[in-house]
Amino acid sequence: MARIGVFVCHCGENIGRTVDCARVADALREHPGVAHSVDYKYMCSDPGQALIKQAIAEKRLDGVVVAACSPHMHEKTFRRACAGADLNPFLCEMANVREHCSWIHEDRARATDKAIDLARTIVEKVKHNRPLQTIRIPVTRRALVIGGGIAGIQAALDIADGGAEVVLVEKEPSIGGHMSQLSETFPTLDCSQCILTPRMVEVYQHPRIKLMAYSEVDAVSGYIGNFTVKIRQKARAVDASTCNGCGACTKACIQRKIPSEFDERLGPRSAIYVPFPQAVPNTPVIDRANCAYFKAKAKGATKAACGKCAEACSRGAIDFDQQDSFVTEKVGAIVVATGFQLYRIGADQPQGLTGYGEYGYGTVPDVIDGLQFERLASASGPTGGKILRPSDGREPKRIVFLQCVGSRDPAKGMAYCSKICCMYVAKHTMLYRHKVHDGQATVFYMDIRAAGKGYDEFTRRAIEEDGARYVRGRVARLYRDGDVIKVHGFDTLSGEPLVLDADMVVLATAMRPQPGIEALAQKLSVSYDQHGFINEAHPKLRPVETNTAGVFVAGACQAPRDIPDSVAMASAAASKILGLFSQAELEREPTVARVDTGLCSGCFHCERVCPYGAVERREIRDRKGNLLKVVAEVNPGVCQGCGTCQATCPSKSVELDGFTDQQIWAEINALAL
Amino acid sequence: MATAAESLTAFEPRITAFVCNWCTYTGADLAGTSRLQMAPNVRIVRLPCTGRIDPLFVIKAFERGADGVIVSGCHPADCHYTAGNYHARRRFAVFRELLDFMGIDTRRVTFSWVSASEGGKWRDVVNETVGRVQALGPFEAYHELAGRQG
Amino acid sequence: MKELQELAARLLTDGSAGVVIGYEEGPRGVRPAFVTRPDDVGRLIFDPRCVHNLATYLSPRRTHLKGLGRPAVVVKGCDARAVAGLLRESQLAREDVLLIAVRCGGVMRHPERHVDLRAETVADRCTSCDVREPHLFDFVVGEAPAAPPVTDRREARIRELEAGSPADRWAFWQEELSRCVRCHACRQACPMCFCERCVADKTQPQWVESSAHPRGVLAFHLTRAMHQAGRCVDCGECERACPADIPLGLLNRKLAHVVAERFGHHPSDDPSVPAPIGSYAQQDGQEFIL
Amino acid sequence: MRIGYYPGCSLHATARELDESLRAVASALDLELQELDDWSCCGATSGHATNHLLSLALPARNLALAEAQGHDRVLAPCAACYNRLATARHEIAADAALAARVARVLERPFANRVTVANLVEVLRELGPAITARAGRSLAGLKVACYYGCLLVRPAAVVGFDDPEQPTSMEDVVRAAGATPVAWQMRLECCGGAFSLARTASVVRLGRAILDDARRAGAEALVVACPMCHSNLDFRQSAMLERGEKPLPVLYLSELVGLALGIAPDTLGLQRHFVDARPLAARAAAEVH
Repeated sequence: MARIGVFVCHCGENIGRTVDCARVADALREHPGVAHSVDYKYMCSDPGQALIKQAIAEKRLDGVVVAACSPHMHEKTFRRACAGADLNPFLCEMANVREHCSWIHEDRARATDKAIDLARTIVEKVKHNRPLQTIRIPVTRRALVIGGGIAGIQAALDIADGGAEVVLVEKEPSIGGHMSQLSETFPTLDCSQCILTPRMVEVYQHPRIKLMAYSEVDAVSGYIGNFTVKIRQKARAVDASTCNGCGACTKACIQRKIPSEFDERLGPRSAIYVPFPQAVPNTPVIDRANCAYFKAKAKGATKAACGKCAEACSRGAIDFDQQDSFVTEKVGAIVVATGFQLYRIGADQPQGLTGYGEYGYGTVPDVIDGLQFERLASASGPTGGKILRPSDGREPKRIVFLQCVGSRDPAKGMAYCSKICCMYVAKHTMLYRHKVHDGQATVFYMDIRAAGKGYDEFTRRAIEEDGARYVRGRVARLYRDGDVIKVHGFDTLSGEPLVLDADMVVLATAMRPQPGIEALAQKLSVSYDQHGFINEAHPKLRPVETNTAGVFVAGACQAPRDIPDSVAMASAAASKILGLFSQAELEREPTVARVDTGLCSGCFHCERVCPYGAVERREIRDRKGNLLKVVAEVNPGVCQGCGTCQATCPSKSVELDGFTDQQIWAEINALAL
Repeated sequence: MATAAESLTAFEPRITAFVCNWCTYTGADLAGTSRLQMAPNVRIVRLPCTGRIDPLFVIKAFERGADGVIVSGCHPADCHYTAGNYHARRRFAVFRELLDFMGIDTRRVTFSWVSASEGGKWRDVVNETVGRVQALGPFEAYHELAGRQG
Repeated sequence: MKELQELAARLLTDGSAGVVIGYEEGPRGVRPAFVTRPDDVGRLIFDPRCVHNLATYLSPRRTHLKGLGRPAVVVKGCDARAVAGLLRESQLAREDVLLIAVRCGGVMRHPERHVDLRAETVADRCTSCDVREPHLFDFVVGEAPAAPPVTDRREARIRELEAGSPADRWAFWQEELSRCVRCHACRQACPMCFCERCVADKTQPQWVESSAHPRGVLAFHLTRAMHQAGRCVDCGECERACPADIPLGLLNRKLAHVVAERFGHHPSDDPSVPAPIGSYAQQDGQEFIL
Repeated sequence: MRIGYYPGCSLHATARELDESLRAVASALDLELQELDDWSCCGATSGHATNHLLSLALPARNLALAEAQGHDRVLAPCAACYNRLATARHEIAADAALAARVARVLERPFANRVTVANLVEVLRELGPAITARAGRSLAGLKVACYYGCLLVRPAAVVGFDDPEQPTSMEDVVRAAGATPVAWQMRLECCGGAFSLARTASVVRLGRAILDDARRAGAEALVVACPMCHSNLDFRQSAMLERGEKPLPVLYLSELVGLALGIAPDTLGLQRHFVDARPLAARAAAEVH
């Protein structure tokens, strides 16, 4: 007869308010197989856990059921408590009477009945639990960082400094991400390049960091500690080993007027280019869509249409025939740090978003977005740091900034706040005032959200010292009138409609994850929200982990983040990984499948449905070596415990520990009592 | 014996829900933390993945007195195990047609995709299923067949 | 069937086959024949009364045939699909069997009652047969036969049931299944039912109750139909073997339609074509999922 | 194509030319307009300014009539009527309790099945038919499309065009062969019902609209709302300085009528305060 201990938690009054915990404990005390049943105010507290340990010892319990919160919250806590009392932790299960009962029902009687049912179900299940030992698998002490922005750089450096090898994959020709496009950074106005470039060089020179720029993750398989990642090294058409970055080819290129992505289409670049002077690696890449040689070749030209760059290269580094190549890396952990993109109105609009045509982005000249203003203000920018109008190059005397374009707008944009715009718009007004002393900045805002350390003081400074005029209200429309932009807005504090003449308008557009994030998330089998931001494991308690063990997240791919956030998250993810790598072997939940080779008839449906290829074939021979039959066998190291094989197996010859047929059958049966 | 009308209004259907641990179970947790109120008729059985949910579970649930069953898991492409929900989708497409062909009212079985961030959708699935099964009344046909005691 | 008999004799004499499994005239009609000596080949016949699916004798559960050496099996087009099923699910190695395919123009629904092939007497499956000319074989015997008579009996019955209400269908099946005594003849006759221990015999936990009680019967037939979805080759043996005349073929055909419409899968005699359950496609229908 | 037709009070009075031009255009494009039998007032501003239930019941009565007379769609050319009918249909569809109260008030069967369409929406659907039949009569005619405040808003109720960046009228104008100009005051208020109480404001607002249209090179203004038309056409004389050239204000249906070569008087152009017949003459000249 089982000797199971049931512990009903009040969770303060989270459960106690709508569930009569005492009555649940009493009801369970009568249940066959229950040797001990009590309720207590805070089971997860020390005294609560002590209750369990004490009861295990005194009552020789061989199973524990804690009726409290969700197993996602404290299953590990109570299993550790049981292990502390020498009871196999996998003989302990939780009944979710909080999230699935007390919090979602008001009727006390029916909530209590349901709690009793749920507890009874788990008691029946535990009767069929087997003592299991955690599975130990070797850990590959190498990490993969996807994305070479400040978050990816910081994570790579921290992990590498911690003694582990890192593979840093960056989609663009150079690392640096959006931070490298910024002029100065809030709240201290220190120059972005000055604080970023040293880190980029440190990455490039770090002995334990393998930098793969201009590369993308093609496929990911395996699981925590044992990922296999296939990476596509995109062809630059330049041999990185022989090129010394002299730049002669970029000067020789006949194509001069391609809009530079790095300069947000405000300045030109050549077909063979280095995105920006401080690029790391400093190897140029050929833009095949715009290169005369490749365009002609694409149309089937046999004779080389151009080759100026090759001629100009003294080291013969240009290699037109270079193809994409693939590299396979074995890593133990992955950091997703792919960063953000700005909501591009009217350009490549995600389906469903059609708002803000009235702000004239892309139709009314001199209406630009935040990153474009950064490029204007940046010394290495197209205008050498001078604030000039893209249309006629004149210096704007009046700039109007619009906050929350696409953010905080469930009807036409995204419902969330993009967090960084209040700060960088205040910064823009200060940079504008420092560069154009008689310029007047006007900012249309809803509320200023500057909650970081020194942030609010920063925005106050923009208003009080640098003369920015803040108007609380939205802009209805703006349009070109001669060479001035008429901005129709409203000042909710004075209650007056407002028509301003502006020489330039800067839209603080919403922050969105990088395009293609959904495809990457699916390769990593990581969940993401409806905007494409990666879902963290727990918003408060596990902010840099994801639900997929071994995959971590840092920076703006998880939610709108500024640089301090991104760096903090990167270091957090790095410390989690270093913690993972510090163990010689990785302990994994023993909920894996086992085949009963006596019953298996070798049809191998299980092999076909297993997403991890964990099913192997084993020959059963008699003593004389005659082949009796070939059966399936599960490799516990590879099996992730999804159980699809068990549901597919016609004869139910495979069992998934933790969710065996016997346990599920017991749970269904318990519901019938 | 309560009259049919009374028993209908007083009838509280018993619903068993087989849900996947990574999405719907967590979505139900989120419904909890968001205090979304819903009908207390549903009892959740946790499984690692919809790929693990076997038609035998649904049959046994009806045999043991359930009036309705919910099967729910991750949206396609979101499965923590990459493909469990695809196998489940095919398996249940066939199973549902078989149940219908053998005369079991498929309005008593709800299939849904509920992600970890869709607490509201889980509440709607629960309330909508309980309301639908309440209207259908107790699953007498199956329970008489099963000769359930009490 | 001179051609068949000569082939059998040749195979038995040159030792390439230890036994030729075919059909012979028995005391109460045609029955399977196991010829091991060349001079017994005269017993082998083939005509529309040869309804049995001899592929079932290749299932590993038939251990008593092992001693007879490599079998050469006479297979009609539909039977050959069962052989492909066994190959597909690794129950048989292709080199361990010789297939003597016979061109077939349709067989009887009740071989013991009728002699001539007419719309009323032809087996349901033969109308839609597209393998009169066999594809999977080592040898082919018999002349190209005329097309079998057309009957829409079974499909019409399925349409009729589908048109009815769930209550009608429930009543129909409860009535039919009330006669089931759980003898499992349908399971033993089916070439695709080759599990070492059937889930219906599993006791810990007992998913499917073993007594002839309606609850266990319904669970058994639901499970059997699910296991046959996309694997059944429509050889009709389960229905023919059932002492209670339960129209099991309706269940198998219904799920065959479902699998064909939803996943574009049709029974095939090509072992490399995977069964639909156990594979998936991105665009599988999910209109029934909220 | 058969469609229910709800003219509304202004199309039988101050905006008769909209009714006449619409009927002429409809018959030319074999769109069968079936005026609702026994239609009544839609309540307009006075309705929704006084009582919410009244403001829904009045248009709902007309929707119920349309339902009873077998229409599944009804055209309300006047922007205000359209707005009231569409809002009623939208609010009743969204709130079962409200639907019950309205049904009780109407004392007639009402299942809220009829959808409501406005002039621009229908003419845009007929665009290809218009282009097929339109000659070159409007080629080169530069026209400013004026939506006013109501025609495409509120987006949740109207929904057939972008409330901030509409393009539907421009589509119809292009289909008719004329050239829409890019200008800024397309959605600015024309003063609406203040025409009598605050005439000075209407003159100021109207003048800004006409100036911007003229600056954009427009030779005519196109509207789809009787209120806008009366403010910009009837009041235009008060908006002009001495000797300034007036800008004809056409209904969209009148413009399409000209494109289809329908005689100006059939379109009701003679009723305009700013004479629009020179435009018609120019259009006729283009044809020969």
